[in-house]
Amino acid sequence: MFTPTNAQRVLRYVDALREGVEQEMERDPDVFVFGLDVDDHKEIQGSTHGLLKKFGSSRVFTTPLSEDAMTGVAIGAAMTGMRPIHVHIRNDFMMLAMNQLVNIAAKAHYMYGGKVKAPLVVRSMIGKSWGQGAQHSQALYSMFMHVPGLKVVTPSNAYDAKGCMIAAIRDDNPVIFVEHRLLYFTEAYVPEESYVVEFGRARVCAKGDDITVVGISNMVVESLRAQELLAEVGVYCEVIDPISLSPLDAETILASALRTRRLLVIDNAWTNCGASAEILARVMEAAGPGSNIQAKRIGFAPTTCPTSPWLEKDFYPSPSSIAQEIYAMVKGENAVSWTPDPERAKLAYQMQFRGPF
Amino acid sequence: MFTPTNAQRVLRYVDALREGVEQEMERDPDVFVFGLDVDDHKEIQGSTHGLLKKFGSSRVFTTPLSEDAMTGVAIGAAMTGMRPIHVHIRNDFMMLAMNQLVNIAAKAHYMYGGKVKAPLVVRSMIGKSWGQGAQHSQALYSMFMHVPGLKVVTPSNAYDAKGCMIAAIRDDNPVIFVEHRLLYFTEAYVPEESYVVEFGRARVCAKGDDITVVGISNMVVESLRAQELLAEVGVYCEVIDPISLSPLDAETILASALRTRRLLVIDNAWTNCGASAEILARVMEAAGPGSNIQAKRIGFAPTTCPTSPWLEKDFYPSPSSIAQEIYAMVKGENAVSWTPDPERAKLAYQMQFRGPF
Amino acid sequence: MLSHQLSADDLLRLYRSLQRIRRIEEEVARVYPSDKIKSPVHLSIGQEALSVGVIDALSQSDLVAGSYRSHAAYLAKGGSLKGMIAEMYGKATGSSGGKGGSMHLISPEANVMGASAVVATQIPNAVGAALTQKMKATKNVVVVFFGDGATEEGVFYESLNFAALHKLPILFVCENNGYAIHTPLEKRWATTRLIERVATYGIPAQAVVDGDIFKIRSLSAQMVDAMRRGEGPAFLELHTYRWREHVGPNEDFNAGYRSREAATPWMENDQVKVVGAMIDPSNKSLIDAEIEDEIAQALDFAENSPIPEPKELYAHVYAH
Amino acid sequence: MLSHQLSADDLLRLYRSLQRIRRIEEEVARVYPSDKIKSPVHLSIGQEALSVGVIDALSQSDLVAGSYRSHAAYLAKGGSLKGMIAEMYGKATGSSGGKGGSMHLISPEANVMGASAVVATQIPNAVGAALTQKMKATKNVVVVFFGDGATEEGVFYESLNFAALHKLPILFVCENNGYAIHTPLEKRWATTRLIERVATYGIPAQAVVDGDIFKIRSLSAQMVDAMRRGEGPAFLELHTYRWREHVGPNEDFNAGYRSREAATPWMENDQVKVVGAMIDPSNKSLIDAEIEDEIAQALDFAENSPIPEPKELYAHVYAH
Ligand SMILES: Cc1ncc(C[n+]2csc(CCOP(=O)(O)OP(=O)(O)O)c2C)c(N)n1
Ligand SMILES: Cc1ncc(C[n+]2csc(CCOP(=O)(O)OP(=O)(O)O)c2C)c(N)n1
Ligand SMILES: [Mg+2]
Ligand SMILES: [Mg+2]
Repeated sequence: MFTPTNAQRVLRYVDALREGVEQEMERDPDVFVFGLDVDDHKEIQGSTHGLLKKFGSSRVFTTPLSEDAMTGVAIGAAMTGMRPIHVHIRNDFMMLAMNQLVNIAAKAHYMYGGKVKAPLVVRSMIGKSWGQGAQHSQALYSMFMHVPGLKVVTPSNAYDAKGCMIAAIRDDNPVIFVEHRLLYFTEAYVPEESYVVEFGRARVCAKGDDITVVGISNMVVESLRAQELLAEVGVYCEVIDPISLSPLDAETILASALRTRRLLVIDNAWTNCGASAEILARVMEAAGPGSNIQAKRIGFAPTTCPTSPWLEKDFYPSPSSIAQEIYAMVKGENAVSWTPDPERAKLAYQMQFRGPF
Repeated sequence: MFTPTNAQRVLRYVDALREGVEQEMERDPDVFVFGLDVDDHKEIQGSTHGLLKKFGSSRVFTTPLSEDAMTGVAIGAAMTGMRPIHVHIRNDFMMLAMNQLVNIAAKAHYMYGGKVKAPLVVRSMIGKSWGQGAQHSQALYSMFMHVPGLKVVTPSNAYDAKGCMIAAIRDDNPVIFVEHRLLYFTEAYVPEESYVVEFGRARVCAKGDDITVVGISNMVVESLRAQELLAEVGVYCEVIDPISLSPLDAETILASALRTRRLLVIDNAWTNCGASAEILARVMEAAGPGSNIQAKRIGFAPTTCPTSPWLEKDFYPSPSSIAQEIYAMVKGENAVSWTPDPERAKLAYQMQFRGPF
Repeated sequence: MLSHQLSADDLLRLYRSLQRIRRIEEEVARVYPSDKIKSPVHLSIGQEALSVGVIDALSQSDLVAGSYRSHAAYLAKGGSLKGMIAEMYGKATGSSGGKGGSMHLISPEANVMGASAVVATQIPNAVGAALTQKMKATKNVVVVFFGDGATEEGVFYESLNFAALHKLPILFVCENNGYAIHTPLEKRWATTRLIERVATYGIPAQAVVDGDIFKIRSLSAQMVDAMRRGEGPAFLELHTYRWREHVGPNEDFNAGYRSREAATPWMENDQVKVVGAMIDPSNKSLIDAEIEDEIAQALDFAENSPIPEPKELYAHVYAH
Repeated sequence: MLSHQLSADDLLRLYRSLQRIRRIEEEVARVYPSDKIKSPVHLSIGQEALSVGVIDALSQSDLVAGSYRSHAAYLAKGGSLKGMIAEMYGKATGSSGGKGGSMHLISPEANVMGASAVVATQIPNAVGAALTQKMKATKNVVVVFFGDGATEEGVFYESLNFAALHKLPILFVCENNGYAIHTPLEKRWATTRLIERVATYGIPAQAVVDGDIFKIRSLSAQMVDAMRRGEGPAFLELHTYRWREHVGPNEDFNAGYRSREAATPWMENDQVKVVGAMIDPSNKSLIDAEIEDEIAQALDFAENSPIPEPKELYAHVYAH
């Protein structure tokens, strides 16, 4: 995980999110937080903790179950001078907000010739495991990447969670802010002062010459574990976190892939027309013929997400499946296959997690 | 355009659509057509012409403006034994149907362990020109390609329009059927008898060795015009129409690209996470390093669609821009650039078209 | 019919269904900490009388749709208990082969058309099923269960309008337990004039505010009869109270968003006990014993059922 | 205030606004066949009195939102005529620089917050603007115009509930012209009990069925006053009739879906004429002349305005 030299405080992703919002709400009275259950005692897994107490119910409030209208309300408020943060407990529920996000939020600035802005942050959580299943586990951000006018960010660690949140709130455009639920309790060094993580600049999380591995959202964590295990058997991965998917820093990925000649993109989403497809396409276009890059994608299985854990385990990429894929790409298909120690391939953040929801 | 030997009758795309639906409604009493204005005198540009008269208002009826519920109704009817065809006058309005399509239609068969089916056809039209602008010109089918459980088809000619419609109606899965409005009055040989165009099999519309050009929906027509113009200057294009985008016949495209070493995908949509990204990614993964394929995408400009014709003309690919791109790819960037005769680059279907809508 | 109009058999049937559902969910809650259940559980403990009362007015061929909180409706309509428990255990023998979990119970045999975890989505699907009944001229009706929160989703109003416009045979049943997760009505509803609002669609709409299963049953029977006569949709707002936490096996009166005091009157008016007290004790203990036995067998069945084959992950993405 | 309570100046102001909008749209229809207008046009000819009557009750700092059929609202609120015509011509001087067309008129100066071509989308956006007014404690109100078809979209009910729940200063105005494109209410509404339904949210709801601009104006004024006092949202259902085709410059009484006879009473009750007859003829001809002159200038302006620079295609995708 990224460690800025001047920051010595360790914070959980969920607290970093909260702190970013809190600091912006202090700085700017136009910022407010609303959405289903942002003000109840569960506090969106703690990510809105204390905001109600500090800023009151006029700036932190729940809503009826009306995602379409609430999204429209957020956009209308944004167009008239506010900076709303609209929260969804699951990314899946944003399908109810598509019309307002795609047909209004993404287009208002353009179709009104620049006369209005829609500075809006839409937070949503990606669920995983414990029977989340078909309708509570999706990561549909590539749909938003498809539409000009929207920005999409998927921070993978506490440092970026805070910095991206502050950047998103200050951004004059609609920002789709996607948080993986399992990242909430991962920790990183997080400065206490306010700072922004700029969109459109990928981070190289680990250096290596054998292969370029792009991880998205929680897949950065899983790729880094794979990278550690592979280093022990002499396979060196360059692990890149795009941080923001729209804008996307394809240059950093391209430069690395041109050097390693191998590119593996790991997404916590379906690959078909996904972020991983876009990354491969950009690299292929820019690298040109003769660049000899071997490229591959791993993501959700091309199925609906099943609830049974015995089926679900094969639905998701894991440090083991990632490591094995990388090993095969680097050593060649007909190299003797290798499997990492299953115990060491387990991730704490996965093991901690237990139901019901 | 494709010409089956046994078919001598020329039909317009719009009439072929209608005929496909009519023949299936005759064959299967469970098929019905509903959606806003399917039964008015404009008859969805004529694509529902005569159906009301022939099958009556119990099988052909308009609805309230309630896309979300009407989609849910179609799904519920499909799950209980009907075969609904739900019609949207614009693809843009399907953003209101996303929740039902993504969270229910795509998943019902899987999350119920195969116990139910949702045989549903969702028709929608892509608008273009005459001030359609931001909210009436989108082609958002890649969003549906992203989700397992949905099928997506974009027929480019009258023959496929009928054959795909019949296949879609008979398909036991939800099929997103996307029609470009400007194709409605293009003509092709269409057999009178019932036939299906199988999904997942691309068609090579023109053979050539210099470059593989994949056109989607109306971009097949525009690519074929570019191909004609280029042939006159000695550049030979292989033009491929995927017909269905999900399932996608990547093999046919791959085989051609491996031969021509050049791949240009032209979509009537945004490229970011679009069908064109998926096609490049599939080819890159499958071709492997050393395949030396030069690849590129052309689609909508990465902007919202403007209404002013002077801006709109640069928003869309055109036979000229396609031809010039192909010429540059084949002859190399530093070849003397070439522009086709603007008059001959004009397409009849574009010129015929005039407002208001 | 109200209680005095019911036969002894009617009462036995109602008691069996109520007690069975109550005990099944209590057992689910008891087993939950063992992590054998691989799925969130949204218990309907305290709300059973709604599903039982309404569904008792239906015939086997009528359809029912519900939500993640529809274990009661699934069981009342005749959905397999073994299939339900096995589904929660993630086993191959589950109602969805382990692919749906507790939130998506389905039973084609019992005409339970499914359950959705995205609030209100089942409402238009049920209306679509009612459209099928009209188009195929069956005499069946469809009942859709949803919570008070679901009435805030626009699709609910779109569905009412369409169902009324086409006079579809569907009974809308709002299980109003006063909360959406932890948020009370006051924070979500501008007013409580729901049945008045529904009535403006020309839909007969009634409320039962005390959870009385006999009122629920007789109102449902009247409405279902009218629907079978082609008079179109009807609506019931049934007040109730959720005794356990929104999701999970425990009580949560200490969470601070609601008090045990508020729950007490509902617990004292427990319809399982009320109906239990109306039947012959010896019959009652017989039924109770049968239920315990059935539950034990179902838990056993789930426990000993095989896990799904890995290849099952890839099955059923598309129908063939 | 009804007509007799209005001053001569009031009447002059109303007439000018009505006549101006009528003549502008007639000119738009006249010019249309020349293809100078590069955009579909949804004329409000016959419906002007609704926008004029409601907006006359507003002050400059109040906000208005509308749809593709809101030329009247845009003009009545003070949106630039030159900007509107130039926008239709696709010129760089248009209200959106040629990027929006006739369906997306906007005027920050006049507090016209925009117009949407996706039915009903402007409703929650306007509610959001009303939320801003409450949060910033301005005394402004927001008015949102939409058609009868928009009331079928679920987002309309979601918006009513939220606005009422938070007592937001917004006036919902339904321009009920009886048709959605060519489809009459009978095929879309289960009943016509709209204001009764809206009232169940605790929202004062009234209808004006005869298009009388004075009734519209006085009801609006009362409702706006109440809103400024913090009493929350209000609703108006204003019956009217579309004289031209749904989209485009022509009449379409020969299309078969409606008859000229049905339109006749509305045309005979033309509010432009009604109000015109109430003012001094010499003032009237003065106003008429000024309007013709302004329109001629606006057409000239649009005609002679530059087309957008090619690079404009790429501007304003993101705000900086
Ligand atoms: C569209 C949608 N929004 C939000 C959620 C998250 N959520 C799950 S249950 C629930 C509360 C629903 O309350 P209600 O309809 O009253 O049903 P109850 O749980 O009380 O039976 C919410 C908000 C969801 N599942 N779907
Ligand atoms: C969500 C959506 N569905 C469908 C359409 C197509 N459409 C454009 S205008 C219209 C009719 C709207 O009728 P109404 O709201 O009464 O407004 P009017 O045109 O009569 O003023 C329809 C269905 C659309 N623009 N948006
Ligand atoms: Mg509830
Ligand atoms: Mg209308």
